[in-house]
Amino acid sequence: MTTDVTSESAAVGGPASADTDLVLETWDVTLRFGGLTSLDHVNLQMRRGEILAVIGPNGAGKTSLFNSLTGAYTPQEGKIVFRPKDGGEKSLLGSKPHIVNRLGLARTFQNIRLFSALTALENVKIAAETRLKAGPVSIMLGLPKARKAERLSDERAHRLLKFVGLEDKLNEIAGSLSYGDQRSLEIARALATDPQVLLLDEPAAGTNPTEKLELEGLIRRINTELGVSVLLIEHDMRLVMSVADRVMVLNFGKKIAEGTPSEVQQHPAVIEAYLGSSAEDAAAVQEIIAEHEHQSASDAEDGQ
Amino acid sequence: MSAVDTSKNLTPSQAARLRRTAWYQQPRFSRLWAMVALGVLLALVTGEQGNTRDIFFSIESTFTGGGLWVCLALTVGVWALREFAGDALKGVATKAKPGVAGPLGSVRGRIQADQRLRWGLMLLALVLALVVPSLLQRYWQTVLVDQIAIFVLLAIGLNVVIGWAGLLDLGFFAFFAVGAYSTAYWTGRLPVEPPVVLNSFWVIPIAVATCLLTGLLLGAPTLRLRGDYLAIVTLGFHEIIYLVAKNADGITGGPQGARMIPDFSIDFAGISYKWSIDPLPYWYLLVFFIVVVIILFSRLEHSRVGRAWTAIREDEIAAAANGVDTVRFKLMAFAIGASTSGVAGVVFTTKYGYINPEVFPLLQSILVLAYVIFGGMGSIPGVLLGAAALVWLPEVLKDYVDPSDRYMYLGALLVIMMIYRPQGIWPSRRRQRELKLAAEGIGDADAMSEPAGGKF
Amino acid sequence: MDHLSDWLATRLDSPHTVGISGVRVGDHEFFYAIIVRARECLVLNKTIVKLAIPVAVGALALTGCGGGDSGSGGSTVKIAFEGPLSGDNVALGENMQNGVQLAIKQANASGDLDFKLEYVAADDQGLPDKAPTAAQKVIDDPDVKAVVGPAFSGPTNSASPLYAEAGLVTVSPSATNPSLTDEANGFASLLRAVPNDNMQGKAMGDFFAKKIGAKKVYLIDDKTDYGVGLSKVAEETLKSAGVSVVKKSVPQKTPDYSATAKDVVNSKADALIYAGYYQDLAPFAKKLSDAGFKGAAISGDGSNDVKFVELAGDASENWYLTCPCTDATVEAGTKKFAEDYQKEFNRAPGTYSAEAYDVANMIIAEIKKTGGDVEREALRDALSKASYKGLTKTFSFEKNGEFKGTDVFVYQVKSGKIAYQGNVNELIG
Amino acid sequence: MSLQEFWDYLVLGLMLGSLYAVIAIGYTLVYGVLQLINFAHSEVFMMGGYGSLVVLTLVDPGDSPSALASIGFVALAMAGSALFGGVTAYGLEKVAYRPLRRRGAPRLIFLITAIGASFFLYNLAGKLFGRDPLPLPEMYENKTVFSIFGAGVNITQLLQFLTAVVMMIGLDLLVNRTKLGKGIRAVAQDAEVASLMGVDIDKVISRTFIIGGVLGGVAGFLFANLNQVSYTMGFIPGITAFAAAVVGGIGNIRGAMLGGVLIGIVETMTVPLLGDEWRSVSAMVVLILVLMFRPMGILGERVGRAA
Repeated sequence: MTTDVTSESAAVGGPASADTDLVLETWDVTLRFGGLTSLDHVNLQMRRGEILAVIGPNGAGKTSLFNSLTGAYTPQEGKIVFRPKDGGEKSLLGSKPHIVNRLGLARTFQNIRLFSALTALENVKIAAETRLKAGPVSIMLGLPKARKAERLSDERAHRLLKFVGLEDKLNEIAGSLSYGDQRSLEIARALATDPQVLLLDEPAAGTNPTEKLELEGLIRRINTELGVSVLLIEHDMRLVMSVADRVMVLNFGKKIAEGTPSEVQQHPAVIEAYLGSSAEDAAAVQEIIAEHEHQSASDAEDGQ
Repeated sequence: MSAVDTSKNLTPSQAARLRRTAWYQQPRFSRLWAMVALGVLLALVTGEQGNTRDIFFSIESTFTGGGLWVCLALTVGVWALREFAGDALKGVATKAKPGVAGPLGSVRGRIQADQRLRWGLMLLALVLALVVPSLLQRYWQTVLVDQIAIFVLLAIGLNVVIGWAGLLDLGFFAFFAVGAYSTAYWTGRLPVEPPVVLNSFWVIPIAVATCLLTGLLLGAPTLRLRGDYLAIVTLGFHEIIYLVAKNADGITGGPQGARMIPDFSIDFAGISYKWSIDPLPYWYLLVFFIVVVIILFSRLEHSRVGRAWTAIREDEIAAAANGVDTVRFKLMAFAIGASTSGVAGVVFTTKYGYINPEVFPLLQSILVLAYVIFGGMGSIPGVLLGAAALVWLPEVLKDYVDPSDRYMYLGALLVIMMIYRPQGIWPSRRRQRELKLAAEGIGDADAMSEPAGGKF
Repeated sequence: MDHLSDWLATRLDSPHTVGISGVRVGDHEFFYAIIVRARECLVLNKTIVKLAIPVAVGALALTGCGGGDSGSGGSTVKIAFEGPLSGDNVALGENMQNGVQLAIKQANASGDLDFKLEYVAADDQGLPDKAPTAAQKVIDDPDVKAVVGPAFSGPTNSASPLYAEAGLVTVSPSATNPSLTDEANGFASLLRAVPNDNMQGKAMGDFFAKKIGAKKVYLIDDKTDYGVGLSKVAEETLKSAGVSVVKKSVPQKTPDYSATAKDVVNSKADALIYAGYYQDLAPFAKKLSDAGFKGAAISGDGSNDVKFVELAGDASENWYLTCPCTDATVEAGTKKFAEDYQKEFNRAPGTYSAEAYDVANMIIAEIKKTGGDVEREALRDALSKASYKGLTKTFSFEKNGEFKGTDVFVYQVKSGKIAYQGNVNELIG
Repeated sequence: MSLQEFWDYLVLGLMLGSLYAVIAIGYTLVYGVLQLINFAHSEVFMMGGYGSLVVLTLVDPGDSPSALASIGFVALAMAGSALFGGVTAYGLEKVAYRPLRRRGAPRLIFLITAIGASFFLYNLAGKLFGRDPLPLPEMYENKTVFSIFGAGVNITQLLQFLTAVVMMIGLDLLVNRTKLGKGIRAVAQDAEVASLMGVDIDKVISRTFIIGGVLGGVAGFLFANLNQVSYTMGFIPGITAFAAAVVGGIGNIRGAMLGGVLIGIVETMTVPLLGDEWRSVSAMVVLILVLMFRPMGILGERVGRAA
């Protein structure tokens, strides 16, 4: 099931014109569950340093795509390639989740999955420590190596919690934090693994407008200050349109459009996908479109 | 019992509906029936021993004897008190409650909070553990060594697997068997000859290594499984190891076991000592091992390894997504946990000088698990207390009840304990939080709830 | 330690469980007693309780309290029985315990003792890992001068070093593993009051080879220490007599014996040996008869019990049963024993009841000679040289504690009765 | 092994397997609605055995009853075992599990409770009825009634097989056709949603326990009829049937039937091939192999990583 993740580009293959500036790339990824095709020949190209949003109606296959990228699912067909900063190519198809994470892809979950009985600090330390080497023997014997690792993870966790604004909630139990704080904590935990690509699964779900604004800023800061590419699944179009460099649209497991936010929102297939889904959605989408036209117009003005 | 709690908060409409039901269906009377049933059960439990000649003998004598009326009077009396003097009692209870539960909780809280106090107490405990046994009768010394200390070691090991890593292992005692049979093999007491015959002390590292290896072998094919599935497979492994010990006569000696396994002895750098039949030297040896294991393991608990285990226990999917190598850490838990049973197996075997497969029945695995949960899984002091208490209890019950009824009372105690104090005698803080969160519906308190693969 | 006070707290707290305490509990006021005792301990160790030490010391201190009173009164001599009084083999243990208790009761009632006999139970659950604790408890009581038991070979192996050290004599009416009397064990105070597996296994083999003239024997052991020991010797005996043997193991409590019975029939064996106990033989015998097995069948003293006939019904008909004991139904003494037993315990004597009764009486007889003032070692030495004619056989011992004598007798189930057939050595001529 | 022997053992295995299947259903039903291994189910089974013994001791079939009377005694014994099994299971749920459920206790706690209840029940049975095994009084002469592929089938085996089949069909109908069945399925799917839809969860769970208890009890009677009654009789068949339920895919009723039959056949086939002493080992090896390749059992849903 697991392919050799250390294999270099030769083993991975793919189009000869592989763009080394693409940090993450998939070709014809197809994932089926019994008779149901969840992902249908999905091609994705993500540039290093960009914020790419994946949108689509419910059941379009967004989370399936995430799960396929991070090793939770193994698609039956296709290729997934990750190109780390320091060169080379790694195939992600069928890799175990922790290997994918180690290569440099970290994720959050749609329904926040924290270690809820642990403190915020412990949550982040767990992730930070996966990059450190201290075996059980050196820990049991209390060797200097183990103590150093403990110190390093502590420092790193403190730094990241400060980065997401939870520096005064270090020792609170994760399960008793507010929803927004839990969201931030989950992002901090993902960042603690020192990723090159951060996959955020509907981070704005259930947050209030203020938190949304903070989140928007946080995503930008992650992208600019930490230099992490961000792949974002989101329903909140305002957030998508404001932070994403590019947008990819999935419907029924197929990619139906890709491009800058303004390109995508005028794409006929996208409009149809949203209009076709249900009456409520249609109304919402029209509202969204109207809103975005307005906004992109103002963006355009800003740009000038 | 549960009938008592069913209907405390009645809305007026519910109450109205209830008023229309027949009198015997009213909650008050259904509670009465429950108490009557409890009374009858109590009378049966405490009644005379039955007899296969006349299978109704015990039941008949219970129903014709006075015991039944005493039991019924008691339970119905309790019912009446609760129903008709309930408010008054409640007032007393609430007044009494902080007096009863409060200090215990606060003492534990203070101990857990204050580092220096904790060290002081541990030192005191150690001193007591070294001094007190020498004042005891030799019978209690034997109980301490042969039963309590051995099971404490085992429980500490199982605690790693289930309390920390959340892997439900119902076959833990099998590792003990592996340790014991390793000892018999390396001291040349099995039908198959070892390459060299070793002193029992040298068997310890070998037995630990063998157990580590067996832990890995057991773990590797089963780690994809979770919760209940892991439970039945580990149970199956125990059954297989037990039956191989029993059936492979040519290798293990079969049901007749291995005998004349030599005692520990050291003859090193001018120090020469031989452990023998006296339990005390074995006690000191075991205390040494227990202390070492506790020190090593508590370091692990508060390190990255312990945190990774907790992460796996709480949410394996999230742990893996954050780079925790779940397979490696699970195997580590299996292997490290198993290693203590290796030590226990060697000490046990040399102390007894004799083993046969009947020492390792499935029941023992289930009992060790019960000790860990009873004490408070995830917490080392809890596990120590749990194992000590539940091993000690049947020994002391011997004097008060018919010995063949001991496990009936033990079973009842387990049920009552799980209903009234599911976190165990001395729960770990993490565990307590998990239980609290689970009761509030946030997250799961153990790793048993998820099917293989996870919940996407 | 705080578990106890917690437990008490819940008990006192929740009215609907209070009922448990203070009830007449069979023969002991168990709960009341334990609460009182726990309170004593808690008071005694109040300081420790307060500190709630995170190591097993709590339990330690409690066990200290649990020890308590060893007996007093110079004119009391105690005889202990060690065997399975709980766990899976409790039925066998109770048979023996009753035998010992009956002997003690009768001796006390007879009025010709200058001292009072008391019974002490030591429950080893039939398991080697529980035996040393049980043994130590008995050893710690200075009034215990002799032990009947241990019942099983496994526990005998793990407990005998303790008895040897204490010089406390153990006379086992039922531990038959031949290796127990191996001098290298150093089980200096073990006397075996039963011929070991070698005798009976050989007798069974000889009986089939020479008396029945079996050509092919299907040999089953029950995977217990006892069954395996018997079948090993029987196999050797049969093979050396030129009989072909199919040796199989069918563990105790097998859920369905149909397949095994089918296998017996399919093997075309004309005779069957079952080395095990009646609890398992009975359902097996039924399945054998269902499967249409017609050959001769024999089992050992573990099955030589009226309960076998009761459990198996018609299927037990014509089964041979060996036993190192003489006929248990003919002699007047035995009959009286059975009646007394029935009266005392409201049930018929079972396997090893009479043997345990004999052994207890033998011990009592030796103690009587000393007038009650007896040292453990002296009693051990006296017993090892004694000869005593009991209901089941005449007991005397070799130097290594082995039972003296090799006589094995054959019985057969005839119209629902276990009928005496004769001494094996005489039958095979 | 000749072909004839193969058929012989196959038929025997099928008979034993049908018994395991009935016990396994008890585990799987409870697991379905509560996601709980009811470890005490083996004691429900044991109580069923005593139930039939008690009834038969009271009515006493005597020597060689007539054919009609035989049927009556079998029916009475079965009713007794169903009553004992049902009451035990009901009591278990009410006393031991319901308080835990109210509190939302984690399932590990249920497991320990179940173990405690199991200890309590079997030792109580030993105390009440004595600790020696007992045979069921003979209700009929165990003749061979017919043979398939040359393998004879006697009344005991036929009774076992027919009862199992009838009970399984009945259960299938009950679960799929009745209102209670709908409730059971709803609770199994999602208890929370079911309660929002107006299903009385307590009632459904309680009745599920009773159904499982009745099945377990009758299985206890069948086992007692095949072997004998003793207070420890539940342990080994209980573990085996539990393994069977898991092999079939725990929570899946048809899986439990399949698993039971499979384990029964594997155990029986072991006897001529490896010997009686290895039958549990081979059952456990089958269990482990099945779970290694299908972690949710044969008919269990496949969730998670697609291979």
